[in-house]
Amino acid sequence: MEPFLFVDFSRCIACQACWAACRREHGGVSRLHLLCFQEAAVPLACRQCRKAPCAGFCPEGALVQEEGRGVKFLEERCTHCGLCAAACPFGVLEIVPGPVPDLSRCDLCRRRWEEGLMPVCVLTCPTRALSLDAGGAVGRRRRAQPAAFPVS
Amino acid sequence: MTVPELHQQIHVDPDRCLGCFACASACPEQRITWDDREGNRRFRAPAVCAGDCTRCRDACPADAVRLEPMGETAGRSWEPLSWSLPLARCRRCREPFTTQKILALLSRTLEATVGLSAGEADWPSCCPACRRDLESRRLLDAARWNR
Amino acid sequence: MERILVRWERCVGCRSCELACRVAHSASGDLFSAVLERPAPSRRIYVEQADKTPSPFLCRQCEDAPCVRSCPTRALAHDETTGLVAYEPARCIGCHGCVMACPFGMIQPDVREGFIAKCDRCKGRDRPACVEACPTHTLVLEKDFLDLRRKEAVRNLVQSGNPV
Amino acid sequence: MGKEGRSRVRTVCPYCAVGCHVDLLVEEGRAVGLDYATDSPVNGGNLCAKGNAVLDLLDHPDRLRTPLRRTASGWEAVGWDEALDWAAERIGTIRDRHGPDALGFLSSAKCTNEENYLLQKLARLLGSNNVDHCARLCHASTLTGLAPVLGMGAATNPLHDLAQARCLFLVGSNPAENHPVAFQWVREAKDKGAVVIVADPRKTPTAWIADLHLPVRPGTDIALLHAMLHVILREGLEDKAFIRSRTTGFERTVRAVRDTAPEWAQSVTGVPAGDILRAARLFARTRPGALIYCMGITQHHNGTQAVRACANLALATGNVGRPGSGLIPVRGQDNVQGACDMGALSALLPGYRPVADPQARAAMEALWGCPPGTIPDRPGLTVTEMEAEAGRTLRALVAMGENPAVTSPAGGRVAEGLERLDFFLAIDLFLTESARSAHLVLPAAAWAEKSGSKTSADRRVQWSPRAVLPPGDARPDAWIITRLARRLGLGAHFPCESPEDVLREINRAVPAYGGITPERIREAPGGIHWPCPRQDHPGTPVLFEKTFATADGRARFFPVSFDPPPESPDADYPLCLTTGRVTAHYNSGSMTRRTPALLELSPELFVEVHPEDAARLGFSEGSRVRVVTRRGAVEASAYLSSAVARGVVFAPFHFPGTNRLTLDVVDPEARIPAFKAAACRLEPL
Repeated sequence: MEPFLFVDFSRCIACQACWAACRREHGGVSRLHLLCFQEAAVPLACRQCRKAPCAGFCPEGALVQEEGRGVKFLEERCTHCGLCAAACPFGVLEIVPGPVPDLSRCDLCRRRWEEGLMPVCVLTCPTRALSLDAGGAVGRRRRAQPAAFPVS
Repeated sequence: MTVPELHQQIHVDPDRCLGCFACASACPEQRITWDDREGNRRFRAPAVCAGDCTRCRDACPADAVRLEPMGETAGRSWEPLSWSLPLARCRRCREPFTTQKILALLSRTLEATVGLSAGEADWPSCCPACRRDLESRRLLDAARWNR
Repeated sequence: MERILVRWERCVGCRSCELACRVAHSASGDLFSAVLERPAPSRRIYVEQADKTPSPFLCRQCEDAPCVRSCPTRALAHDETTGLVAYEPARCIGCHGCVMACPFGMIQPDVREGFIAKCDRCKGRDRPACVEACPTHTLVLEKDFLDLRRKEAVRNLVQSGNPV
Repeated sequence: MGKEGRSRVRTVCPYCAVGCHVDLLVEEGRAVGLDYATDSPVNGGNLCAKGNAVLDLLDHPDRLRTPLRRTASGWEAVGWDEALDWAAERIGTIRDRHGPDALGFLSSAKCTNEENYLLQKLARLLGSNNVDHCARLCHASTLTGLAPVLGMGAATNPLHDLAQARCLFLVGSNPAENHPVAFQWVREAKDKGAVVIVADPRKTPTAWIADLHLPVRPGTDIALLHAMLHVILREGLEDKAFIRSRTTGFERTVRAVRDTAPEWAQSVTGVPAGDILRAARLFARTRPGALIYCMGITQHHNGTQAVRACANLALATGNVGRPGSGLIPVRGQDNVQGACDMGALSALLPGYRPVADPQARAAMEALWGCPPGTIPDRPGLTVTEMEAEAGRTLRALVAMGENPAVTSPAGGRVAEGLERLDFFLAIDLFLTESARSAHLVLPAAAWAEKSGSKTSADRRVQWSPRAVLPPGDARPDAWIITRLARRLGLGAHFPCESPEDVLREINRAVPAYGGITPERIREAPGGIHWPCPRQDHPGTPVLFEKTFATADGRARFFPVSFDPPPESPDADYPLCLTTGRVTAHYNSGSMTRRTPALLELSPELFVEVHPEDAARLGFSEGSRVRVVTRRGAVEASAYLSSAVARGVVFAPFHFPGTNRLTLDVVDPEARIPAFKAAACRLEPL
């Protein structure tokens, strides 16, 4: 199954743990945005689109879909032109300004992943609002939740 | 005896330039600069550059940079290059966020790749912050069922 | 086009509908070849349990559909002729927004046609595979559902000794 | 173990009382990273925003690295010997001149059990019961409220037990923001179909998932609880068998709620009578049900009474002593339960034995090897009383990890009091707002820089081992207290300073900790729940399953009466100010306001105001306003939100200033200040 960060908005309690974890893991810049509203909050991060507009718009082919691992960023190809940020439909791919602008985008903690570890936001989230398991337990939980189940 | 320095003259075709900042990011001496002001993205670059570095040209996605080797500059003074492109404003917050050209290119790309015609979706003409806001509101709308 | 409705109380959890759905959405279209296909054919109907009560779940073809609202490229949209929520793979960027948006967990990531698997009410079939396969008539078409419910109500009244 | 030379040490998070495990990655005595303790039975690896930022506390540039003495020209770094000699000399002199009651000791819920035990022991061996800590400011009313009711003032069930509840009633409690990791069990219960009822003046993230939100006016919780009990009794929904077999005093309580109908409560609390009715029926019919309360109940002028009103409701519905039920005060600080257990309280010795009890005193004196009569028989001064007496009868104060200038009500007066002391010794990680008034500041080791046991909100005693070296010359508090005691001539009574040895002494001093030996607790992956009286005892996650800890083994109903808050909004001060926490910060903020990530989330003092109130007063989102009460005024940014009820202003207490506004009226029994309700007005700037 293609991995992506599944966000179950109804479970988010705006505790900011994912944001703080992401910021810590990635040198002081969180790649995940937490948008807080009066009665809800939404964590947003790269969705690892399968036909990603950012990848399609990158003139250098620096962003590619890697089978089973989400969108991979090939840093050596990047010219820091910023077109990918213009293409992202969700505004979650950003150019961090600086002498050499940097690309800030959730890569599902690829470095950890290579060691067999889950992304930090998934591990830290107390309410399981974040997971990588869209196909399995999350879908099952949603289908079986009382609101969806008119019996009983 | 001093060895004459190699120089190259920089030509930029403003019609080809998209207004991205690949050349500025690429220049190892950060001599190409840009800023967004008064509705335009304004670029500045030296007309002449010493050495044989071609990074700005190589980085340009639109082939807008041309480098022409030349001999000594013979002490002539060269006016720096400057060119500008109109910015696009976010349709929600009215803040400029990228150039109109980049947005037009994006629109054509989306049409070609997913058949999304101009105006069919609201996000392409919004800035990244508004795209996040729009997206989170779209999703919350769905989540209200779950509470 | 009629929706598929569910008479929850009749489900025995046999999962015939899941199997029929997989076969209907396989390349070959028959059970014996379908089980060998790779990637495995996807299902779009799910039998789940809450408090030991099984029930099938499938796309409700919502009028005010969260998945449609969440789609940034209009790959999911209401079909003007059928009124159902239709999926157009060519327009899909695979952003999984609909997967997250569906309150009932009826859209799942997939790799066969486009990037998601969602009930298409068996395009081109008069009676959807799950409805045909259901041995207890838990799954019925919208028109039949209303007829059956009315008849049940009358029968219940009669049996309770309170005829109208 | 991962990389070469890198070890992984499991520590207990230094922030709230959930007691989460945090794995530190350590190289050469320095923490180089943090990882999630996914196999932990406590938190399963989850951390909140603060937990994710703990590493910033170690090696923080602001950390105190050497003892500092205040001189006319500023701070002067001194060596440990000189600092301790001077401290001992000053404390000794003041004691000789003014008597032991001129000494005060502020212990800390941020320190380990061993350190709290040692500090209260030092105070008492010096002949003073003036030892207290910040539990006085958060859950003192839980102790006074529940002790006569249940025989014990602690959470009856473990936090993870909440997931088993069929109904959760959260009153004055906001775990989603204050204890996010504990909220997972609320969420889990809800996933299984539990009913969630939240009573809070604000629609907090906890209330987002509530089936029923009761926006109660600050300070009127007793009226709400009484009305619910009234409905339950009127409709016969109480658990009659439980009341008959396991409680006493029910009749008087029945009389107390005879006239507290929901219609009356509506006029007092502002909650619609129909919602009160629904809440009462839901809570009584859906069992087991857990009642979770926090500082929204305790921090009132009648906090003790409010706690008993909660207890009455839980007892009447039979929701005590069963899994998935219970009365659950969620403690704020990582070791506030333990600091109380250790007797860092002015009226109680270790194990909650009153100082007035001669047998209890004798037992301690025998254990400590000091002459009979050393421990005074009268309760000492509480935190608020010490602050009031500072510079008057109280001449010297030792504050270990406390920041009263920010945390105490009417804070301006407290800061003045600290300045008047003859000798003020602060032991802390940072030069806090309070420590700036000190004569001597001693640098302490932070949580991962020392070993020790801590007791989380649900009585779970856990061992947190030393993982890294302290910065500079900082030392564990236990080391500091022991050295100070030796210089005060008490060396014979302080034979040991290793946390393990001190815990062995605690095993003998506190019966509930009798079987919680260092050897056992170090090996127990999820700690041990007290009471655990013997080595072979498994610990007690759920209290009172068979009998209550009272003399007759039965729980006691206490009739409670409602009285309105001492300060109600009036013409001059038309709004009600209530205080609380935000998710990014922690208590006085001396730790979190020094953490860049958390400061980025919440950079400054703000007040949350209902948009209609703001419109009437003529200011908008982000405006600067002055918040004025009868005690003082502060400036803050306004944040408009309809999550807060009309007429209510919410301010977080993590920033210096908020507590200059709060009321210094205290609950008569618990001596806890009424932080949660004060009359205020807003002036746009």
